[in-house]
Amino acid sequence: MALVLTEEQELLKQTVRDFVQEKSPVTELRRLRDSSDATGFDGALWKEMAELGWASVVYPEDFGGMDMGYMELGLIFEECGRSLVAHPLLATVVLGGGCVLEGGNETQKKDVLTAVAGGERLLSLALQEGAHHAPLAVATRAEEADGGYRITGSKTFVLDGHVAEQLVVVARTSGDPGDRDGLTLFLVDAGTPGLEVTRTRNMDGRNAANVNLSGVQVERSAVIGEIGAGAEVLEPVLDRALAVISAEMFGTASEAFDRALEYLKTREQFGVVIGSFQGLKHRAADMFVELELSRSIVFDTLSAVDAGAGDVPSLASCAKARLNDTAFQVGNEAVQMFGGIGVTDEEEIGLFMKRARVLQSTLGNSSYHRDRFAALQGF
Amino acid sequence: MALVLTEEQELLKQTVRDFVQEKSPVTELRRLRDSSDATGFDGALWKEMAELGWASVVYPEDFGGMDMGYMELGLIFEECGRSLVAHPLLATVVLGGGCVLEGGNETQKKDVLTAVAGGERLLSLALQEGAHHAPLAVATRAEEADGGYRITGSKTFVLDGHVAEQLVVVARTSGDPGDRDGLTLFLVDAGTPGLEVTRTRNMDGRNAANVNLSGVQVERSAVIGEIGAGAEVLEPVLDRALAVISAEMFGTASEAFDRALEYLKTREQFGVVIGSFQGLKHRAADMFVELELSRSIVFDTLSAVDAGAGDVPSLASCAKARLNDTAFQVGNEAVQMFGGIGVTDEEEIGLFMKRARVLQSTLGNSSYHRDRFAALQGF
Amino acid sequence: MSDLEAFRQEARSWIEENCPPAMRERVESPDEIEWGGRAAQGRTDDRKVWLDRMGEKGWTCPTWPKEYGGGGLSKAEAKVLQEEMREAHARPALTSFGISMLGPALLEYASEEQKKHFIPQIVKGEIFWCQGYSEPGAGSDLASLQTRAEDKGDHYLVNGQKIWTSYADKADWIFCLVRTNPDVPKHDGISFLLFDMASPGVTVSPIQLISGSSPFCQTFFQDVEVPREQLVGEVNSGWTIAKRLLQHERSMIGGMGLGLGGGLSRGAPEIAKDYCGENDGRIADPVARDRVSQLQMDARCYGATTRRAAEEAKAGIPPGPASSIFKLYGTEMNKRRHELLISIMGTQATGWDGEGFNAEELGETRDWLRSFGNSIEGGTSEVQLNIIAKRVLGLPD
Amino acid sequence: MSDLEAFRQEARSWIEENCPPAMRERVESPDEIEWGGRAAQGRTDDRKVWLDRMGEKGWTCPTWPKEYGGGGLSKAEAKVLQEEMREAHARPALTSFGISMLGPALLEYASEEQKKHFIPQIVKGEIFWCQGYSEPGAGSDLASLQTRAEDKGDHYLVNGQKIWTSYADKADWIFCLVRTNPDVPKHDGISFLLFDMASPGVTVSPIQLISGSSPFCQTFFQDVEVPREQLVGEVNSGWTIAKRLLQHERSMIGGMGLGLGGGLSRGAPEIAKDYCGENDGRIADPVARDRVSQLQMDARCYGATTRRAAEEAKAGIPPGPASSIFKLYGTEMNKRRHELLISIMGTQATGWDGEGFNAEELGETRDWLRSFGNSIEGGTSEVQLNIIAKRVLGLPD
Repeated sequence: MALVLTEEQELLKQTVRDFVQEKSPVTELRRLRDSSDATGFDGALWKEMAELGWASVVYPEDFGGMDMGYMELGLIFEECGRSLVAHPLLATVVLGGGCVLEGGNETQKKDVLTAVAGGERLLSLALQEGAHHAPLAVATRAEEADGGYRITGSKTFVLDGHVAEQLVVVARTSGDPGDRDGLTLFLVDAGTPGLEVTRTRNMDGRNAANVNLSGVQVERSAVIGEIGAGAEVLEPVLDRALAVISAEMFGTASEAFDRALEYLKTREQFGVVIGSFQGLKHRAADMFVELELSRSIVFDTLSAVDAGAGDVPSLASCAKARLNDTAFQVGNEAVQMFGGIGVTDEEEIGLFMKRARVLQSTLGNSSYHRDRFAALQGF
Repeated sequence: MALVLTEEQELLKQTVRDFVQEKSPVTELRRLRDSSDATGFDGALWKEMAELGWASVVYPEDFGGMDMGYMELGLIFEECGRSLVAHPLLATVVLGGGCVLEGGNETQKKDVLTAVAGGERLLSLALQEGAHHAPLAVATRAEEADGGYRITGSKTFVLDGHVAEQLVVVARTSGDPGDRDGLTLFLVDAGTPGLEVTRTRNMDGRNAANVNLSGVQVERSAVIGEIGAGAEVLEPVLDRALAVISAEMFGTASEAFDRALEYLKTREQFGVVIGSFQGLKHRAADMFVELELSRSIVFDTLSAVDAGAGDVPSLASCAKARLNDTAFQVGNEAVQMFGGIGVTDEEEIGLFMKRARVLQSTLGNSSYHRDRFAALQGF
Repeated sequence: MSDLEAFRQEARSWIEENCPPAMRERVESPDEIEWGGRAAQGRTDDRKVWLDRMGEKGWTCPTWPKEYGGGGLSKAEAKVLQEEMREAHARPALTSFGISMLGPALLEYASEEQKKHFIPQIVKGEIFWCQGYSEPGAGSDLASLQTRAEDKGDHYLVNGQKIWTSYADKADWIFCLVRTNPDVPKHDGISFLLFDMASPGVTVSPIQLISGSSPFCQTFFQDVEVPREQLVGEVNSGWTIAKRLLQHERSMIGGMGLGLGGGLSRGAPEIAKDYCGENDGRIADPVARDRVSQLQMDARCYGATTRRAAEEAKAGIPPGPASSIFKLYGTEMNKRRHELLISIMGTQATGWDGEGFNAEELGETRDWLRSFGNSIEGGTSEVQLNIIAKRVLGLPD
Repeated sequence: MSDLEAFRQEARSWIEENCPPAMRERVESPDEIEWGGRAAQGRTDDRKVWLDRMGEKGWTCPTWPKEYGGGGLSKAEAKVLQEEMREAHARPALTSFGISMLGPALLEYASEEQKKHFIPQIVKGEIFWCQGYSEPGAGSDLASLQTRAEDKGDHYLVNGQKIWTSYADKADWIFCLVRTNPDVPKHDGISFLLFDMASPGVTVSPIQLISGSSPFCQTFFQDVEVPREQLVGEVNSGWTIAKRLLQHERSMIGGMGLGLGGGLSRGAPEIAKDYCGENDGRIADPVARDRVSQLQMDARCYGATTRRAAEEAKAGIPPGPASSIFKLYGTEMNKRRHELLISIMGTQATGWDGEGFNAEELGETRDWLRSFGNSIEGGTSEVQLNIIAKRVLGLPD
């Protein structure tokens, strides 16, 4: 598996970076946040991204996709992470669309993926139920009724759920919370009676939703994949999401580090630049090393996904745990190195730290992934 | 509870320090180790210590004791820790003798404590069975037989067990490993048939033993305290042992820190003393703060023992966990600050680090004590 | 009956008679704190009565000399008064930087005339004081401040900019460090001025923090005229006064490590049981339990250390730079505590405002973000490490 | 058939014919490693045969020029040879600092005459070389070395002392940094000398470590006469050669992070199951499991980084001071790994020797103690942090 970018990938990365820096510098996120934007991202920008093919990098050509790899998608996430771009790539393309891509039938794929690829539909995944990511702890129930299913339960932290036109809802058709068997995925339209969506505003200026399902009736055709075998579809989708989230966190942490480093080189105290103090130098060097290790595991995971390697689950947990920890360290240190100005809202470094912190809790904290990694490795 | 020494305590501390520095500098430990001394400590020195009353500081006057407190005993442990003095205070006075003091009848106390106070008998506690301290996980069985008890099982890490003339053996008279009920303490003479003692040599130059009991027959009068209620006796004894071990670890870590600090002030590299490098300065300051917190919790615990306070168990676990962590940090950092010479056997700093490491594993590592603390605090 | 016992009786009856019932209820929000001052913001009748009575008696500043309006009490009497106040659940009549910071400095360094003028105002809460120390360019190197005060004979002309001025938008007067001589080593050209925030040329702009709005402000001075008699101490010797005040500030911020700064009324164990599940009365997740336990133990050790420092002080052992230890460990522990809480509360601690999060969750997110400042304000952790290395450990520069 | 394929066939048959069966068995103890040299310590007949045959062919140093006795192979051929050796389970015929360190330096810096003389000896394993760099007073500040070499016309007179000289008690010759000019900046007065350890005035004393006996020695030089023609490169320009060699050493030590340095054949998960209990196939103690998992993950990330560095090198991306990253992280991770293992093994990992502990336990205690040196030897972790801060991050001194 390649850990070095090909020429094409380098070119793509540069293109993405140029686009992002021009169209969506960090001030854009601030604008969306301060204006309490109803969508939470720039719809026009999203159209442009989709036109560039970003919404369909990993989708097959048959459905309007570019049929490229997760390495390429990861580069897009990394560069967007550097600029804190608000976009629906994760919720729509990787999570919601990912479930259809992995488990959907031809009709579903044609309908959903083609629309997503064109930037014409927003999706999300309604999975989590408590305060923590725990994909098997689903209590939401779907019971057979009127030739279809009736779903009841409530979901939290549904990313971009407030604007999603369709939700992939994970519900239990058999078994108990904690069982791997018995999960089923349903494609539910936002307008369906009994579905109540409450927007939640996060500290990183991004959005999620709480979703309440009180007897939401769906047809048999809304099922993605096999009844009761939802985990088969869900798990690879989550692993890919972990890979691209890790790429985004790497971008965010790298940029925060670069900015702190620049500050160390320019800010003067006691007559010298503060980067000449060995106490800070050693901490900067330590962060650099952690970031180098982070880069390696992100590349390794993305390229393992593309190669269809068997240890993708282990790698995905490894990448997420590592990036959780590195992003925390870098965010914390960067704010401290900026000193007083670092804790003001005016200075952008705090926005990086906040975004990284929300991503730490997204799809599993380090403790969750260490436990999962251990289980996968047989200990 | 007092966290500042009284004048009498300051005086005692100074007396102990003077005695230890004169009679047992660190070279003494090295001599005992390199000569593979059969006892593992200096018998003549132990006699002198006993004459000074150190063997009976906490024992009542009735049994030849000084009837002082654990704060005073802790000061002796701290000062001995500074000089890495090999002595049987822990095994004989606090653990073995402590069980008799806490749970013994008048006959047992008169016999055992008087002999210990005079420096005329060595004891130990045979409790641990696996690689870790787990006081309730006793599988050794004692069954009623011939009007007394017959004990079968095996024990590890019996401190100074190779020279102990009597062992307090913890065996199970009912229940299963893990149960708090059903433990019974027996006073067993070293020469008893079926008792096999194997000396084990530790990396700190100190000694313990593995003890095998194959049908060791003891009389009913060998029981300390109530049948099946051994935990009642054992737990306060272990808490007091934790308090004095923490005091010893504080002494050892403090001395290691003082030596590292002195090295930072004298060793030159790149034309300046290495203590002028901010990277090392900040680490030294950090260690100092951790040691200050350590000193506070050690004093707090010792004085809580003397005051008979209800939260002694929590404090004892808190002190041991804190000293485990601080001693590890200081030992590690001190060796690193000494550089190449620090990893040679010739330089004494390594002896401090080794002693601290063995004590970390003695009577529970940090993880054990964090769990115990949480349980005691109701979480 | 001893004199002290007599005083206790007197204090008890006086509080009983003079403290309005509303002033014996728990303070529920920061808005209910009485900061004194001309604007009298949010001052209810009961607050005014209580402030006036306490101020009149000098018990807002119990140990200050009677000649300047203080209570003139001995330390022992002041302790008794404090005990009786607590017993009666009486609120503090006045909270102010005048009492905690400026007043002691004036008593030590000001002229007789200045004391006569300013101290009674502080005692009575007539003036809301703010502190003008930090500057944007100075940071940890506080003494490199650039705000200039030119000697114009009968007045100083002040130009420059301060930052982190708490409550500058509400304060009446400022005590301010200014540079009166730029041609000498930085510590030797600083003076200590007092002036009215209503003076022409003073403007104030509140600072938004990563945790949201804050009492901090940026304060700008453009040709502000300050009468010469408002200089405290000798000209160019203001650094001596500043150092004394800084030590005090450090201990205050360090104290937050024990939870004084947090908004949560529940401890980490209870929160962990809620958010990570409970099993036989214990936190269900053993890794989270381990971390909570470590934190609780650290807090115990820290608490024992503050008690030890107090006992040592009582025993006459000189404190040394102990304030740096408390500032350093207290604030770093506070940061660790909030980070652990955030991590335990998972995605419920990612909210900023609006629906989907309860008050405890939103509060904790903000408290966590606010805690980032703790290791910066009042001297960064790095500065504290330098102080300990140099002054306690004797390591060379 | 390609040339490379032809070479593969040739190598395979040659190994098949020439490698004695005993030389295809696993190396079980360090004593079985062939270091070459005059003393031929522990050299069995099979080891001699294998060394002689490989040396004759130049395949102990496959890519070195044929004219100096090397194999003269291209990099591609050398890779093929390595693959075939591995395929045949053939042991390395020779391990030596001559091959890994001195030889490349000689090829780059030595005179034609020196190359003709010394390189063939290295290839054939005739001389056991040791390295004389570190000195007791120098430590991290290697260039401040004090060992003097006075120019006496036809020879240098060497006086001084070296430390950490691996295998000095077994070696035949030493390559040594000496000070030839004390009156210039320290880096500009150093020269690179080669001399016989049997020279009069050389004495050696082995060093006992905290982990027990070691290959390290202290080496003393008293009026040792070194012929002028044994100077490599220009006089006073030995630092250039030294720097090149140091980079190499760092990568070697960093590699130990992946477990190459450890004596344990079982991984941390298996050991944890043994010593902390097993539950449904998992480590029973969840806190220990969490820590083991973190360590295993760190090792993965480190492994991915070494692979990435190799790929980048292949892609022609310049490595930069990558060796410092590996040295730093690899050794620190190795220390953490051993500390975790020790902690998992509890009191069974407190033993020094004798009864009561099995070989794995005693070995792990020693390995843990040995690991303390990893972050010191070959440039301390602090020096690596300085290098990264300066050369990679561009932070000023």
